[in-house]
Amino acid sequence: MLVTELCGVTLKNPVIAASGTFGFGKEYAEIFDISRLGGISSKGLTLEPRFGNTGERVYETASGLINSIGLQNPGVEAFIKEDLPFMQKSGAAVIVNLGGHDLDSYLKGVELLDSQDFDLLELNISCPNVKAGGMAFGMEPATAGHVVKEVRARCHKPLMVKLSPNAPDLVGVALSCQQAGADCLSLVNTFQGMAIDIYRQKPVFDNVFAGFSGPAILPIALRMVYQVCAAVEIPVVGLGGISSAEDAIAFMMAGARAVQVGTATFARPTAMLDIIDGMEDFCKQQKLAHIGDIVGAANPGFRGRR
Amino acid sequence: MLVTELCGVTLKNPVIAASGTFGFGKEYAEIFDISRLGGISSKGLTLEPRFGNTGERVYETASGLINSIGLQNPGVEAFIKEDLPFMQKSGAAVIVNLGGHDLDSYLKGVELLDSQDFDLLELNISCPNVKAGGMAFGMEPATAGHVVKEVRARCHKPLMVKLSPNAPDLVGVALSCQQAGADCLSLVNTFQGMAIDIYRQKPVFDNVFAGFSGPAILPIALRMVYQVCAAVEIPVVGLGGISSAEDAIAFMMAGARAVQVGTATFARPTAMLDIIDGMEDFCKQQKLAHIGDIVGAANPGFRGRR
Amino acid sequence: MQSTRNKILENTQVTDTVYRMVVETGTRPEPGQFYMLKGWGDEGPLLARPISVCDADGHTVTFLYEVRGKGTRLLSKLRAGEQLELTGPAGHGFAIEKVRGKVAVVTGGIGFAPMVYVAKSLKDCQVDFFAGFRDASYQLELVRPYVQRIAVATDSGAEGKKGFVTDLFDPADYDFVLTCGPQVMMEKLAKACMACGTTCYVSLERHMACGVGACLGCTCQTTAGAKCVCKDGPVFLAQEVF
Amino acid sequence: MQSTRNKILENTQVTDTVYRMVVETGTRPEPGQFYMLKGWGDEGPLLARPISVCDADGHTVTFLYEVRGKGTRLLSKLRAGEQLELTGPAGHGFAIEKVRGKVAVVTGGIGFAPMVYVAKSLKDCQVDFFAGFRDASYQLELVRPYVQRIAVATDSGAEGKKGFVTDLFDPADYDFVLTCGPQVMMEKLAKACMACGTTCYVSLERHMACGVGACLGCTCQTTAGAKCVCKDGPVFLAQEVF
Ligand SMILES: Cc1cc2nc3c(=O)[nH]c(=O)nc-3n(C[C@H](O)[C@H](O)[C@H](O)COP(=O)(O)OP(=O)(O)OC[C@H]3O[C@@H](n4cnc5c(N)ncnc54)[C@H](O)[C@@H]3O)c2cc1C
Ligand SMILES: Cc1cc2nc3c(=O)[nH]c(=O)nc-3n(C[C@H](O)[C@H](O)[C@H](O)COP(=O)(O)OP(=O)(O)OC[C@H]3O[C@@H](n4cnc5c(N)ncnc54)[C@H](O)[C@@H]3O)c2cc1C
Ligand SMILES: Cc1cc2nc3c(=O)[nH]c(=O)nc-3n(C[C@H](O)[C@H](O)[C@H](O)COP(=O)(O)O)c2cc1C
Ligand SMILES: Cc1cc2nc3c(=O)[nH]c(=O)nc-3n(C[C@H](O)[C@H](O)[C@H](O)COP(=O)(O)O)c2cc1C
Ligand code: FES
Ligand code: FES
Repeated sequence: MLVTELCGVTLKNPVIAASGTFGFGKEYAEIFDISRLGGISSKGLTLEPRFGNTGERVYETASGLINSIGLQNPGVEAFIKEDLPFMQKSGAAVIVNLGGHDLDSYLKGVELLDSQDFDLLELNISCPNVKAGGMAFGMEPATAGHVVKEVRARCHKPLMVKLSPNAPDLVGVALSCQQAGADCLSLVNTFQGMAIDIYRQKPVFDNVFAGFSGPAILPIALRMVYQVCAAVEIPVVGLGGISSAEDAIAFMMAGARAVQVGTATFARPTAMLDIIDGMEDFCKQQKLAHIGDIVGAANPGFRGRR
Repeated sequence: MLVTELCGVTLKNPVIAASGTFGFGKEYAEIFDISRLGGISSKGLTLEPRFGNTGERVYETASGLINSIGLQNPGVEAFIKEDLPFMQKSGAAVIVNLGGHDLDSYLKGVELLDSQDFDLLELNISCPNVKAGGMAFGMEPATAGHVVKEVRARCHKPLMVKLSPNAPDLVGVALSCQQAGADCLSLVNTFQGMAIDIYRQKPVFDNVFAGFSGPAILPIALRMVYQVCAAVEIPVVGLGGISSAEDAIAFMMAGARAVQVGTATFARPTAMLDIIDGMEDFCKQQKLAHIGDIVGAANPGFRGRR
Repeated sequence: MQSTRNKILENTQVTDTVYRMVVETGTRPEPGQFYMLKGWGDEGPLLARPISVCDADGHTVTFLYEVRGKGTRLLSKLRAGEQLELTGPAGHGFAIEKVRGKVAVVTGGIGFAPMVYVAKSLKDCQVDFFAGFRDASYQLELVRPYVQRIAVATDSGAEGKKGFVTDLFDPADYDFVLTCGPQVMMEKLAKACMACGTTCYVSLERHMACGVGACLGCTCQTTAGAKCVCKDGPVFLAQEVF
Repeated sequence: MQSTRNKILENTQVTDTVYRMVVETGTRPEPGQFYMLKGWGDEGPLLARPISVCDADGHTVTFLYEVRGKGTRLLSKLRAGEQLELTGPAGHGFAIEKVRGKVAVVTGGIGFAPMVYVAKSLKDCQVDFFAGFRDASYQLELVRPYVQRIAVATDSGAEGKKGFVTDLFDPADYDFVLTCGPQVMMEKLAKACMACGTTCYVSLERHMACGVGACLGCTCQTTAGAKCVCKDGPVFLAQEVF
């Protein structure tokens, strides 16, 4: 009832753990049965290991979270050796999320990864926290198209490109990625936000701006998914603030083939299981043979396939 | 301690009721002493009366509100006759908020208003809900500059221009408004958001997209105010999700000379009084002679005056 | 109208989903008015929830409410002694001083709540009370002292007559019909009343943000132009709105 | 580690701002471990709050917490019988099986909480307990059975010695120092211990989002590279982190 096909990959259900919010799956595997998930997107990797940003890294806001992790990660090589094997055994579809600070670092990363065994590559051109996150690439249609095209040429896995809600012309970036050969898109990454410590009279984060996520952003993220789904034909994976089955279903009705859940997992580790169960209940209650039947149902301009 | 000067207008304190959330002051005057406010910005006016949008008009989200009022208003002439006199007697600075669907309707509106007795004109080039809201003008530096310049030439009141957070190049729009003669800027208006009714498989709002406000948006609004304050020299009035004195102080430290409060008033009618009292307590506790001393304190790039 | 913090004197469960809350306040609302209720601080839904006055005596106001979502669920968890933020009394109620003669009070579901206070406040009238519920009635004892007759309809037929509350009587037999309930039921009833010349007042429901007339979120189109349900209503003359 | 809903058996006020909560759970955490607590649904702060184990007996876990902001204020309002969402036990505690001989347990403010369970769990040691508070001590009776000596310092001098808790003793007199409190106090103490060769374990505090090692929001730089306070800590050997 929930089985979903995404670029030739079969997901048990359309619920994927979002990059950077689920590590490589190990921590949450101690808490619940992660094989029930549709997929897991790895912590964002870079070619070289990174310590990440200094100073405060997380700050709670009204129904939201601002983070300045700065892509702390062990680097692609260590990941392949130490973390990928665990992900392969998780029972969920394996998505590897890759960032980069220049074209070369993306391409070297892809080269190392391409021969490995996993399901989808998620190209992160949208992390607002560091240059290495590639948001610079994700801001303009032309630069986004360029990096996607080069990666596409060297990557034999299905390619998902993760878009930034901070792009001035998001639909343009989406179209450009499709044109350049992306197999599907995921959106949104975090919004650029900030917080000020009024007692220290300073921004909370050393980097001043940081990435904003969680239920607070849902109305904007949903609007963006709706707009992109009315423009592109490739599948879209929707995310941004999803914390309940109702939220996930709304994204699918906007046109998303699958969804990712990030911050909500921090708030309740088993949130994704509740979302999966809730989707199944919804199908039964609404007499839907398949959750895929609702994809794009609320979006008259939906251009994808169901 | 809280007295604030804004474009030559003296405000008792830096707290202004945001347009569209306070009517013309009458309703809340029944509930609290509105003369305690620094200022009141009127419901957004248009030259002609408007019924506004059909269908659902308000929808609550996690710490946020989406509205699709669509500038329901009595029109400039009826406002001058029936509502302005009340605002003039309110004891707070009177700000008249004006929208328009084309240059001509803005200019005719300004012409009718200019000879009236009020303190500031707030030019709304940012309402996302209707063409008449002028968001079309607020999206690009060139069109924004054009309408501001034409209005400036016909307006003898201090001119505040209200910016849209949906503008792809917000700083460019801000600079262009300054260049065109705006005396100050207010930001942000509502973000474009949406909601889906999953049981009807339809967008909640007849217009699909609507304006998103409230505590949820604060981290993005604060970031935008910080960026604009590092670019322009004219005073900035900050708003977007403010619901406590701490929030208001954060916007001022980002560089805002004054603040506006919208959605929080719905949540608690006396929210602005608590904010004013809280600002005063903060000054005492931090031994500040004047609240203005903190303006821009957390923004090294702040280009305005204190 | 005021915005105050008031002490909860009682908050008891009446049925599976319905609760009754008594709050300390000296204000005397009109029948059909409502308050915006908030029983949580910044943690909890952003907006207050509109709930009608079910009873009032100059010292207390009673609310009868159904748990539908987050806000009403949080209300149901409050206990005697805790504080409630109240804004109101809001809106215009039933113009009961104009109501005379034979009166039918007609309710559907939790639309029952305001009509308790309405039935109690009517003077010099013969009142018949028609109440529709899903499966079972509740709190009818609150109206019994004030009315001549009570008749119940339920969707399931488990109590009273199975079917629509509007099938329990003929509006033509009454001088006035006062009603609160689902929009479809009220619309049907209003049209029947207009057809036979019976004066009908309806109490409308809209999603509300401010509840005081400031946000224009609850506008409805009337014969006299756009009106706020919260400030100009919630009670309207049937022909103004249907 | 588990994520469960547990019944609250007790939640009582201990001082103006400090509460003690007893929760039903069969897990046996290590001393120095903590749980992520959430006592509200979607209404309330987004994230759970990290609170250390103050006591545990195989049937229940006790928390001692100070109300600082929204989350802890909401926790303080919960009542016996209500449910608490718990994720844990999280992190690595004090390696008490390695601790022997003369031990100083040193606490500042609410850093007292985890050290109760630590003092209780130490075996075959002579334990002196040094506790710093703002104005007055609380709950010292919880540790008294397990320690040789208790000494108190307060900022105001209202109880015990006026001044820093670190002025109450000389680290050189001890084999081990175990501490939890404000970062500045722990840093000072850690440096004094390192100077005189006393083994010192510190329990760090960081803002946390997930509490399980998934978000990398609580990273600290150690001699062994970047570590998560929530997963690799909160307890570290002093020389690893200072
Ligand atoms: C003037 C007026 C008087 C009312 N009097 C009573 C009363 O006496 N007793 C009573 O039980 N209910 C009354 N209601 C309805 C009550 O306000 C809603 O049930 C309540 O706001 C739902 O809030 P929630 O957070 O529990 O639900 P939500 O989680 O917000 O939503 C649950 C459901 O309730 C609907 N809903 C949400 N907000 C409103 C709203 N503002 N108005 C109508 N429906 C809404 C939603 O569409 C949804 O279907 C009244 C409504 C109005 C407008
Ligand atoms: C491993 C660990 C164990 C802890 N054990 C205890 C304990 O046993 N008893 C106890 O009273 N407190 C303990 N704390 C501190 C407790 O987690 C915070 O006081 C609490 O999270 C504040 O939440 P709030 O919503 O009440 O405050 P907020 O409104 O979130 O903030 C109020 C103040 O608390 C600070 N704060 C907020 N979140 C955290 C956080 N995650 N860590 C540290 N400071 C924070 C804020 O900077 C602010 O100054 C522990 C913290 C950690 C990291
Ligand atoms: C702590 C944290 C770390 C994140 N790290 C990454 C990352 O490494 N790569 C990436 O593509 N997105 C990263 N994200 C973004 C999320 O994957 C997701 O796009 C975003 O949080 C919006 O979804 P949500 O509201 O469900 O959290 C991170 C988000 C958070 C909160
Ligand atoms: C119901 C509603 C109506 C609004 N109407 C107007 C308007 O007429 N003109 C305008 O400039 N802004 C209007 N706004 C935007 C607010 O003035 C403000 O810019 C926005 O809500 C962000 O501030 P807040 O988060 O404090 O509400 C409206 C906002 C709301 C919620
Ligand atoms: S709810 Fe705001 S005007 Fe009626
Ligand atoms: S709090 Fe998430 S890794 Fe420590």
